[in-house]
Amino acid sequence: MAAGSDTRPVTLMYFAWVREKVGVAREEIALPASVATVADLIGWLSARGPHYANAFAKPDIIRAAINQVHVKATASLASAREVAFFPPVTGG
Amino acid sequence: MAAGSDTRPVTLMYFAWVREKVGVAREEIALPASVATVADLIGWLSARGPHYANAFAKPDIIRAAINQVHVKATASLASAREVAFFPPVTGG
Amino acid sequence: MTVRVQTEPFDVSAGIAAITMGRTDIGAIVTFTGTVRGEAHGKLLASMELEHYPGMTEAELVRVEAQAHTRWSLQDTLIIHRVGMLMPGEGIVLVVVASPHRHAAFEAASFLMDYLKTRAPFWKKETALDGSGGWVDARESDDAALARWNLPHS
Amino acid sequence: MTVRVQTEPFDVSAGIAAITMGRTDIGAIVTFTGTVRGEAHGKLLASMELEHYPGMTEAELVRVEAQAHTRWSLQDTLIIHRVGMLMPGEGIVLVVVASPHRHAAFEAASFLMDYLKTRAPFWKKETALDGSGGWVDARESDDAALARWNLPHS
Repeated sequence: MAAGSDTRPVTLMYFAWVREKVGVAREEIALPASVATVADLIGWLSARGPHYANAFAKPDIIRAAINQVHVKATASLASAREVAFFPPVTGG
Repeated sequence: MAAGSDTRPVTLMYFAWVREKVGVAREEIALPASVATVADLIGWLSARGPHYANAFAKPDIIRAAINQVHVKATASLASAREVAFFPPVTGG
Repeated sequence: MTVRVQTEPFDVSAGIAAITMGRTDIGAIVTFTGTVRGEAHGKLLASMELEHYPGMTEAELVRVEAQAHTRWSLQDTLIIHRVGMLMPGEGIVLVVVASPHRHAAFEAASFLMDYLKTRAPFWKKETALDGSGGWVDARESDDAALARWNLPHS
Repeated sequence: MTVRVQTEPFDVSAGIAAITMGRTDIGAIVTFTGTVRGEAHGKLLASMELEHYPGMTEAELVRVEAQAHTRWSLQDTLIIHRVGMLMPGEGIVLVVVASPHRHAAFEAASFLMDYLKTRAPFWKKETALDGSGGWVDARESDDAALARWNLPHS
């Protein structure tokens, strides 16, 4: 991120019912510098429209990964190239 | 066991190194009425000759079964048709 | 250490052979196979679909395996997890652990499954014979199962 | 519940199929395979011979299985134990447990092995490549392993 840039490109991915509610599996966004954490990003997305607001209506049950590693809602997006949102996993 | 009989037939079986030391895998004996328990039988057999004495030299490590069920040295031979002697098991 | 994410069925003996063939130093092999149950919540299941997060799935499974190898003396491990459409009775996941000793093999296989169930990004969607269905909810018992291994927080 | 004592090798997938084929109510299958290690006490093993007590062996394995079914919710179990001459790398014993739930399957399989190792009348005799050898000593650790299940005295 060059100093002074207001946004930077980030890939968002959605899985399972989060994907179904958002309506897309993947999208590229221009992340504003003001969106610093995963929780911030959930808030920012929820303000984008009813599909997002619905998908993130219960943020406590949403799990997130940054660059394919599990993170908490307080995690910083500073190094994020890919952010994923999904329900608790149910494999195995 | 009819009352008054002094002996009754019992099958003895030996396994693993007990079998090798005794020298036979199986034998039929006439069990004297005075031999009441597994420990008694070990003592009685040990007196029959050096092979037996050698096989039962350390009675603590000999295991026994009566009628194919594990028993302790104090077990009564009253219902015994088949008595087996062997080292601790090592299967699996 | 081997990890596979595949749509094809797996064979347990082939999985064992993959990590033990030609070796004579192994004493104990434990396998776990998770299968699709034909009934869920009182309804007969038509099928189950498994979604996953390509890339992260493999990375998490590799981390899961590495954790097990850190904690127990293991000679090799194999994890196969299926994705896509599965029918009742079919295998979902296979874990194979080879160790010199049986208790290590049992514990590591159990740990791998507990860890995998709460960390690996797979999601199950059920479809009942009556057409109803939906995403399977995560079970709190799975989190509790993982907690007993006292893992460091990630 | 199935128990087999045989000289022939076994196949794990066939063992699983024997108790799960055609069923869709099973959720978890755990198998344990014990194999002949190629080295014992620092010597290379040529072969291992397994002696057993025909009749009592089967009876003990049936008792072992019955104990497991009393303690856990199991759909079926299979125990195969080989006897006779075995080579390094070959399977000695196979335990298969099918259950609705994974923890029951893991625990029952581990229990079956602990119980079998201290109760079933099998004896191993090793022959090393240098011609030396002898009967394998029982391990106190096996008795300790059984003790953790708090079995009633027999």
